[in-house]
Amino acid sequence: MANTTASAEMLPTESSKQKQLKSLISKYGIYFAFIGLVIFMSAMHPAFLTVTNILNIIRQVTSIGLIALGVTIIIITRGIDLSSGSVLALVSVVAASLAQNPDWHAKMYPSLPALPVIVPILAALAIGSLCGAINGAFVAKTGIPPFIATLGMMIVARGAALIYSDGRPVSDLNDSYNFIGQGEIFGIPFPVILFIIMALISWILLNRTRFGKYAYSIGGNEQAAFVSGINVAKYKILVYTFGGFLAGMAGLVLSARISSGQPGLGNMFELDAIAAATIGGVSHAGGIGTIQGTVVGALIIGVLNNGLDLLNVSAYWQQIIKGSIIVAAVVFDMRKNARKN
Amino acid sequence: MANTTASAEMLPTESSKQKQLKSLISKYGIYFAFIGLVIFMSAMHPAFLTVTNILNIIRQVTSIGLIALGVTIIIITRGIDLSSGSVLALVSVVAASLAQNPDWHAKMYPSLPALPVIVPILAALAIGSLCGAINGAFVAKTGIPPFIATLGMMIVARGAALIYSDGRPVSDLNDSYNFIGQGEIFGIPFPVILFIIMALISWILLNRTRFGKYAYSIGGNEQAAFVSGINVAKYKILVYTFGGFLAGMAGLVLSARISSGQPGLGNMFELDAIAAATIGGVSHAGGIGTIQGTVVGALIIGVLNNGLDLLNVSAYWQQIIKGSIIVAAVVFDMRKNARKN
Amino acid sequence: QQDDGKVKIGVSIASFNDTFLMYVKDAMEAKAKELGDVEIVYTDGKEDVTIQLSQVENFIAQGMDSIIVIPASTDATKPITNAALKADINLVYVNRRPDYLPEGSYYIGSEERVAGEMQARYVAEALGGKGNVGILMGPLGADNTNKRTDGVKGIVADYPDMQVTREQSGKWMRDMGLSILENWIASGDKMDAIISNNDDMALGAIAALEANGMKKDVMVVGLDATPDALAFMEEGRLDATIFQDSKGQGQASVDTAYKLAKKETVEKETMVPFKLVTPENFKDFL
Amino acid sequence: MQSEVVLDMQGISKSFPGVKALSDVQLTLREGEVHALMGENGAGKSTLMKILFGMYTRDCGIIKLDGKEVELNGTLDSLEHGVSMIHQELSPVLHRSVAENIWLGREPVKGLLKLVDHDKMWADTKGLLERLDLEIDPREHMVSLTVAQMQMIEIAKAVSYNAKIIIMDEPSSSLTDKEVGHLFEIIRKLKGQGVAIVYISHKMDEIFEIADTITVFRDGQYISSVPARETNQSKLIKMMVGRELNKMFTREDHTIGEDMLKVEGLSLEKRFEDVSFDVKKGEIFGIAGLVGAGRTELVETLFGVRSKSAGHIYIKGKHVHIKSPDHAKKNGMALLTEDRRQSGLSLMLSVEDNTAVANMDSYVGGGNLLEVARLKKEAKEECKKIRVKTPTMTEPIGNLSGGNQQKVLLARWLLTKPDILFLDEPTRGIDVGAKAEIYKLISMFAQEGKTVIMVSSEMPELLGMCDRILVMHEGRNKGILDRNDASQEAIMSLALQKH
Ligand SMILES: Nc1ncnc2c1ncn2[C@@H]1O[C@H](COP(=O)(O)OP(=O)(O)OP(=O)(O)O)[C@@H](O)[C@H]1O
Ligand SMILES: Nc1ncnc2c1ncn2[C@@H]1O[C@H](COP(=O)(O)OP(=O)(O)OP(=O)(O)O)[C@@H](O)[C@H]1O
Ligand SMILES: [Mg+2]
Ligand SMILES: [Mg+2]
Repeated sequence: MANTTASAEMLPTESSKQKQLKSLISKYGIYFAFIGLVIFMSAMHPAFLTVTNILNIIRQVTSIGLIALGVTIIIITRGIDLSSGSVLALVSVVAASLAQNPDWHAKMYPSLPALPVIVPILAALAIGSLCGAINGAFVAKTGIPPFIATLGMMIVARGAALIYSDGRPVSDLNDSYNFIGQGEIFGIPFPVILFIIMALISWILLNRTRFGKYAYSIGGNEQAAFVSGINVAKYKILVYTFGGFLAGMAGLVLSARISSGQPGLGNMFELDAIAAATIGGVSHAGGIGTIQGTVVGALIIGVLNNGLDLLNVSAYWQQIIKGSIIVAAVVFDMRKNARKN
Repeated sequence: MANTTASAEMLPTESSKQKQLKSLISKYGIYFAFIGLVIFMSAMHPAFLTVTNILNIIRQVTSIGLIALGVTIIIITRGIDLSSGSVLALVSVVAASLAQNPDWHAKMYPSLPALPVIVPILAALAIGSLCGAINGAFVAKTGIPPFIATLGMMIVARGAALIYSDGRPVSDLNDSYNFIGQGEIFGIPFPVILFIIMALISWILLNRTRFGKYAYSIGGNEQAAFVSGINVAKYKILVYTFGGFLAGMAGLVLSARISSGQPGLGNMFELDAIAAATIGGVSHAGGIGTIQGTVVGALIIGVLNNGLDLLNVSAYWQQIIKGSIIVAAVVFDMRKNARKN
Repeated sequence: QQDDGKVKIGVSIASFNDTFLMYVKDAMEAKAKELGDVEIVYTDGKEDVTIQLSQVENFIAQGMDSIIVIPASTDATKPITNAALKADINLVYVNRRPDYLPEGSYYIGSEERVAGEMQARYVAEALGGKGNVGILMGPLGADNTNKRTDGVKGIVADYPDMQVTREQSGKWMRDMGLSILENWIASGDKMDAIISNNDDMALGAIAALEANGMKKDVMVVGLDATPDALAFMEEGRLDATIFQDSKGQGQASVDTAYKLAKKETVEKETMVPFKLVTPENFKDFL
Repeated sequence: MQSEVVLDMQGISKSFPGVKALSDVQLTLREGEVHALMGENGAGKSTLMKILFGMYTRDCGIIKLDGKEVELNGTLDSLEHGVSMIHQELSPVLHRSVAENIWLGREPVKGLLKLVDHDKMWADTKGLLERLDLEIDPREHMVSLTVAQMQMIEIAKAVSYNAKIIIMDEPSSSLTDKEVGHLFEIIRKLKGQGVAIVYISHKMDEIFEIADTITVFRDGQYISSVPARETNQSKLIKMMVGRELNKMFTREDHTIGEDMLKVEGLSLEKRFEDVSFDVKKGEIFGIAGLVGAGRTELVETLFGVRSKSAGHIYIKGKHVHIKSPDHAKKNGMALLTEDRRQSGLSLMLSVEDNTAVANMDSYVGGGNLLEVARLKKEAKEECKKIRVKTPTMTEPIGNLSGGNQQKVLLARWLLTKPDILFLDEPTRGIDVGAKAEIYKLISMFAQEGKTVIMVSSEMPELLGMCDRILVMHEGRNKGILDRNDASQEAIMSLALQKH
């Protein structure tokens, strides 16, 4: 049997140092693009590469980053989720209404006693997951395009957020709730810790569990996955549920960060999150994508937002620069596939 | 060979009238959904099915409809265009700046003489087409996902619109320009006529020209198109250029309709346009879709916006209802494919 | 007038995501209840004047007696105005004054620019006419963003030692105000005052300043006097805001539209002025 | 006298990352000859043809057409030089009509606006299909055709270019004998017109029937070219495999045990009706029939891919209700599907993941995490066992040659250690060496007391391997032949038997 592997090794490989470097760059294109961006920003502004600012960037990117983690897995299954920003908003108002200080004059439920912080947290995660599960059920059971199912949820969840809050912010939240968005542990902001933990969990889910292998397989070839004995519908629902769960967590973090639930929150976050995943190399044709890529994609967006603010680039020009750099980063990354033909 | 086809005929076929009706409904599901919606709205409000109101609906849906025509062809090639709303805005401010009345106090180019209306029209269509061509070039030549290429254009074109207009509306446009958006020919609003003409042209392009055949085959199986000697890159660029052209036209119509070019115009129009196409049966997996479907999809969105306003449904609830109906319409339409497996 | 004898009014509001406008809507609802024989339809313009034009067309198709519009853009109201006038329906603009206001159309509200000027004047006086100002703007290209920002810049230009060093759009959102301020603070640039186009972004700015222990060095001025903002002021965290009389505007608009429908005569323009709210007088606005 | 040389390729090399697919190979083609290109899976046959068709650019070497050196950048170049190709792994544009697929890229146009002339297109297609004796409606969408019909359309398309050279990369792999005969008629006609044909196939009998010259590649290298008359099967195999292959069909003695699978009156609406049979432990059970006989649907229904409309299934005497492949798997079944592209491979995923996907349940360890190391090890071992040729286990499976892809799919199912293994056209596109290995594996599998049910259109394979053969015709069971009674004639007479 030895000859099988031998045959592979036997084949002449081009192993000059240069080739190796080239293939390294092309394989990790987006990481190099990210490092290039960081070097550029540091050169342009001394405050960029300080601990405070780095924590700023990660903290600011947490909500989009959390959403992007879920969306990565969803896109890997060949889906899409447009509803995350709206789900975030819905979660933020509901959770906030359960975490208001009792003496606040505009309290949503005046008679509600002060609840332990676990109540709004569980409510948030449950609502997020439920919205995700509904997305998943529609996609899996009716076969409608994920674009439409989640577009529907995007509109409906935003409407629900507005109705629930009557279009008003739900403010003055208690301190233990605020900790989720503003607290620190050993000097590291709690949202940052949360994001790192969730990124790790997502990585493990995707690479070390059946769930992840099935996600890849469904995205790679759904028919084949089905014939291989995968309960495609079940796993699709789970994937969207996880996406909703993360959107819910993002809603929690963001509302705690500003100490207020708002029905207009998270507008267009889904686009930024999808962009982060796509920059990170997730393929919309399904079956391809990594968590580490998405994290870098989110950081690129975060660095751009932060760096352009630091450099005091005019708001109008920021858009042009941001749009161009996102495209440029992906073009740079793409060259790894350019050799294909 | 005879037995191959014969074998299918041999098997008992269920050809009762009922079955035929069923297959008719499932084949034209979305058209029935549309008719159902119209009947429902007419029953609910007497003003719905009046000539004025029907013209209202079509006029209101023109911009999204025009964009949706282009996006249909783009999605058929397995692409996407997120930039249309922003391109519309850019076009609107540039065209408007060339069509301002000379005596307007906030004239953008005070020394510019009154130009013939053809100048802003050509400028609009040229800029729209150029943006589309750039999208297409990035997609075709660098191989980056259309999502990213057009997301970049979405951000950049919006920025360019803001910079060009300094964030201000460009107003008080001359009457011949306004005619594009407000004029009537034999009592039919000019935008409606324009939309019908463009829909016809798009239909011919898609069904009666090589351009259309190639669009379908590139989306259906790009490899097959390539090996059949089709210049895939060229046709992709053309497809996106046509999409940009239509977005430019939408910018023209919309700015003429409100007699003002505005950098914030067309926000999220791309989503509505993509939704219209998707409702109309365009498949994001490429290769499938029709212009007539998209027109009906756009009308469904128009009827919803108009009808829910007519029925005095609260704005918040409108969102919930609209989102649900969009999903329901597509679920209903989907059943035609349910038999597949 | 409809068969049931009620006055039918269609209202198109620039955005349901704008907290202030929601209070205007509240006041409209209250007034309608008070009048009794009024039926009002509210629609959300989603910050898009073309959507509002569609809504007005729909109102005309429905045979409304009067139409109230809070326009998303004051520059593009001509088709709306013309459509309503052509259909012989009473038209009342609220809160944002269009330039085109011909016979038969009415206005209730104030001048946006003035609010920005009040903010800047207050800051200039408090800082002794010198210092660096950062402006948090609403969505780029939006009408009230432009007018309020213009107002601020106009006043700052009057003081040679004062300058606008930074400006950025926070799209009305509190979380964006917070992030922008974090970045500005990280840059290390000296900043003396933040003037925000609305309250929510100002409250976000305050959170960032407090987290960095800089609140005492930088004054923050908002606009709208929302309950949240007033609460911040009560706690001594917000320096000033501008009160726009949502109640006054809302009530006056329905009142005017109602009277027009009843063929009574009304003022062509009713000004409801802005008021500066500071820790000294905020209790009047709670 | 030998006819003119129309194509001369010399010193062609081509590398892919990690793989040297071709090194210094040559191919000479003469007018009016059928030139068979032979070699094991991954030998580089398709790669050379893709170079000739302008799909790949060669690393070095020269290509002469009609004596003139040419550069072929893109398929359009090749088409214009009179080369057309039937692709091995290329599906058509499914949701377009037959005519549109055939004329893709050269639709007839008319008028000033250059609108597509549909009438001419339909008529031309009709003419073309009639000339080739194909009874297919030009307006039919490709999706609604059977695999075999699609393949005949691909052939028709390649012919319609009126090319001087037609490359046929495994054109017969999804055809049954009847269509193959038909294809050969077409080839002979073309030959008469002076067209040169490169014919790639793993089916020996076809090669000796149709080829004039045979060129053999091994591991990306040119071995030799010989006139077909001057060689024979075993010499050829030796050239391809590099060693003697003593026997094709291995049938270790296996003892037939008690009942494994019993099927009673199974039906699927519109596809097949009232099929009954039973299979014992240790048995290799064949299913024969013409294209469209419903064999694929039968095994798919047994495996839960489709839901039966009537009938009962018993496994080891126990009545089972199989609702999905998931279910079937849990009942110890496995199914190697007929169309590996559509229902087998995830092209962008690695060889490893493609191998392990059906067996994930068994790698779930503590904390619900996968035992990744064991997964990698077992997947690798299984691939080794059936000699999958791949640079690494993490290579995207789309980069493997067709035969190797098929082997990975077999590995996928063997890894699940099933009791009942359904094989639908298991050796389609597999080279002789590998075929023999697969037969050996099947035989060993049966020897362990497991059951194999094999659908095949290759008669020798059924006759060589199976204990019993069920013959289907138009969705009905026409009889079960015992090994001793089975012969090509016996099967055909049942398969063609009218009611
Ligand atoms: N696009 C590609 N990228 C990387 N490797 C490739 C690619 N195409 C082919 N190869 C490799 O090149 C070698 C030759 O493949 P090729 O498809 O030419 O074999 P073949 O002789 O046609 O085999 P088969 O009989 O199985 O079709 C194989 O090792 C294959 O894995
Ligand atoms: N998706 C489908 N839609 C409609 N008819 C189908 C479909 N799949 C198969 N058929 C029909 O079912 C019958 C049997 O199918 P199929 O050709 O797969 O049988 P088979 O015996 O497995 O033949 P093959 O040798 O091609 O595998 C044929 O008449 C075919 O046309
Ligand atoms: Mg091959
Ligand atoms: Mg079959």
